Amino acid sequence: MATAPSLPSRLDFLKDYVLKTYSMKPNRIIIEVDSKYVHKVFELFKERLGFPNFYISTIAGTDFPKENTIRVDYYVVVLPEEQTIVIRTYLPRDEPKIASIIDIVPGALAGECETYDLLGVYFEGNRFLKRAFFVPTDVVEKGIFPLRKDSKV
Amino acid sequence: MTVTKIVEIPLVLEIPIGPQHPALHEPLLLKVYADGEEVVRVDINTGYNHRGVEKLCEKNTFYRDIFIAGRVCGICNTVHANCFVRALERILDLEPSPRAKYLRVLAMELERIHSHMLINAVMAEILGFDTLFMLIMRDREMVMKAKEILTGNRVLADYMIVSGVRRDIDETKRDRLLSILDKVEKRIKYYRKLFEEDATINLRLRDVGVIKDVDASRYALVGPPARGSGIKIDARASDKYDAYDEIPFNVIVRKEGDSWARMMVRWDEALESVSMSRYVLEHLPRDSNAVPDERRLPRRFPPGETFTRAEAPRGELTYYVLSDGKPKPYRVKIRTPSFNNIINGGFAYIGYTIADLPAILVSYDPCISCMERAIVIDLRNNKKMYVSLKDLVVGGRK
Amino acid sequence: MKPSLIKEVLRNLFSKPATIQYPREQTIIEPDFRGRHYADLMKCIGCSLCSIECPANAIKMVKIPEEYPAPKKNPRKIYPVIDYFKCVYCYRCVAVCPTRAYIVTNNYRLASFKRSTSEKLSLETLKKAG
Amino acid sequence: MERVKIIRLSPWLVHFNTGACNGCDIEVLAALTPLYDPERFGIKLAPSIRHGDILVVTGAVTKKAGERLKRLYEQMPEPKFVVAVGACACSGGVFAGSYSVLNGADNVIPVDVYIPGCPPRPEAILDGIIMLLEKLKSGKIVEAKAQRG
Repeated sequence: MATAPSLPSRLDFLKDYVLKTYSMKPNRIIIEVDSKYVHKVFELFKERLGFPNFYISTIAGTDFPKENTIRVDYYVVVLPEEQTIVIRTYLPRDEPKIASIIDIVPGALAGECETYDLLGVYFEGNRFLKRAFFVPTDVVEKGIFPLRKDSKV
Repeated sequence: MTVTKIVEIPLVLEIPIGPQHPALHEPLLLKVYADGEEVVRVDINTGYNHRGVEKLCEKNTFYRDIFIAGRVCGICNTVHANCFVRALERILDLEPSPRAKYLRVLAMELERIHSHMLINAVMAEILGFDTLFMLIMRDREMVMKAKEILTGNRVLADYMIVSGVRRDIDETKRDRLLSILDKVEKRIKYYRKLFEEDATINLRLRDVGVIKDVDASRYALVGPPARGSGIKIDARASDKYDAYDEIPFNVIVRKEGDSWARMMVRWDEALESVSMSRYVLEHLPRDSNAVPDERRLPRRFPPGETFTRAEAPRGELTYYVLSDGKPKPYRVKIRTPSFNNIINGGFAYIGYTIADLPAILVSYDPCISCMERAIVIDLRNNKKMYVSLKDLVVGGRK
Repeated sequence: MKPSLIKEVLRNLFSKPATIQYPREQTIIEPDFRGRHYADLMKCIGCSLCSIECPANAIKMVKIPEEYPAPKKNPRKIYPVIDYFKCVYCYRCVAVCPTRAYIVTNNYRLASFKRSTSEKLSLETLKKAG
Repeated sequence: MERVKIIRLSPWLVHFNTGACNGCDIEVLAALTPLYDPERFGIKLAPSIRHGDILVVTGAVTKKAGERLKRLYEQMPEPKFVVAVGACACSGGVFAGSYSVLNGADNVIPVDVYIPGCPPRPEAILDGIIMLLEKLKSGKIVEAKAQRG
């Protein structure tokens, strides 16, 4: 994490929402955003870039019990140069809730369902969320999210 | 006797599409709602193949994870291992030797050829073209032999290791690989022509499952489904990992967006892969050692995070690895191409007939199987049937 | 009938069948195919590195039985037993072994009715020497 | 138990994937293609589980698929035999110990022949099936089945 990289000029519209930017090897730009504005950020993506100029590659959640947060990363690939942008946000671990973006980008469905099932991040407004999307039912019945660090599975 | 309870059920028609079938891979349940012949809604049930790989990776050490990553998917195993190994190399700040980079590309391109041949063979079988299936499978054995010569196993190569590959090739092996490539190229050209001209294939695949470019990016489709719709996504061309910056190749893009275009993209890519493999074999750097001594590899992993992309036969594969300095990774996030293509791709079935459904599913190159467990529920023109619970129970016992 | 079709038919009529008459006729396996492997106990020093590195936990370190003479350089008198049912034949153990003690073969005919391990094969390397 | 002896002349296979990585599946598929051609032994892929004599299980048997596997086994007509293909189906392989895996097919249904390897070569798969057929000829496996009940 050396010097903070500058945003590509095409993504200038994001600058009101950026908390900070830094880079991840190999040349991915991480943009930290408050969880309230994630929905807004993707609305802007759709408005300014428009389809088919970007797609959501994946949503990755990571659990940090020490800091009592769950980090959610949205990996967005901007076409045609295929630059990977990471929209990073932090949620409280006790009540991880974030607005769903499937109304803007339906391609986020797979990632949101997976993150909910494995990590327990609730995406508000996504009516397809369900447990046992992947996880076997006996784990679900115990109310365990397997990718949380304190879960014993 | 009074009827106490009424259960409202639609007229349910359960038809397993396709027989039980070794050609398709992981189990998946597609719930298809059909109005007459027309598909109106598709629900996708997953989880039959969830093995908890991400948790397993957190429980094992980095080096053991290389082999677990290869076993996420058997067909694209070298790409999985390569993507993970490159992530580790970014964390360790290591660079493999040029010869190792070329050999990695060779292994991945051979895999792409066999994967594309396999899925085209499966498509031929789905269309009822069994002879073509058998012929393609016969010729695919040559590619498997090439993989065996290169990596030491037919399917699971276990070829990648941090800062290199696990075995090298000599001159005799190189010549054998080249002669296999010549034979394979001839056959692939023949099959490509066949897919282009054959009347049955054209009738079954043209204008079936059309995906517009806007939809492809909205639903985050990757790989041949995206490239068949005119969206140029190829991690090989953009990320230029390993030796892809030195090897000339074209990214195949087609505009049609139908099932046929997706299959043609695969044939063209297979031809492209053949020429890339030949380029690798002819321009293999001789000056450096490709095989590192696995006993002397670094044991300590510094903290750091990285996100690597690779172009698997089915599309963009991504690995996110977070290390906190311990011998085990803190988080490994794997996103396979089929995960996006299958779960998000349900929209493409809508409006086509039930008979087109297998063709569309296979044209996605599913890393999932079990058409045999796709259930068709017929909501024929809103016709409702009321049955008392008692009748239902009696009916079930008969 | 198209002329190209006739050509295809004739070629296939006179060509050899693709089928290999396995098991009457053996297929050609590469000499370096990753098949069954076992530890050479004359070289093994009982360091259990292979057991630690095995991705499938297929290798168990076991005491060398009393009736076999344990080599001097193996102070703990233990040797690796590979469970062939668990083994994924990645040859990580072969590569990490500090004394290159593993004997590799291209034997792939491993089907069996009950659990098989490398115990007997490994102990035979001792018997021959002793 | 005469039926057992007849089955060995033309056993029909049913292949079921219980959460494999596809490696074994494509090798089972390769074993059925022209290069190896098991129809020489009368081995044929059955369209449905109810026609099958030998169930070929691949994969690490996830908990969700395990229920299906048990149900499939119960639906098979007697006499029935099970072949576990691959390290995963034999013992769980690299996935042993994961929270959603049952560590091998023999924890769910009785297995007659194990074919280890990751994945086993098509020749090895044929080998295993021929071993089973040979054993059927000698009648030993029938006794074993009867004892197991």
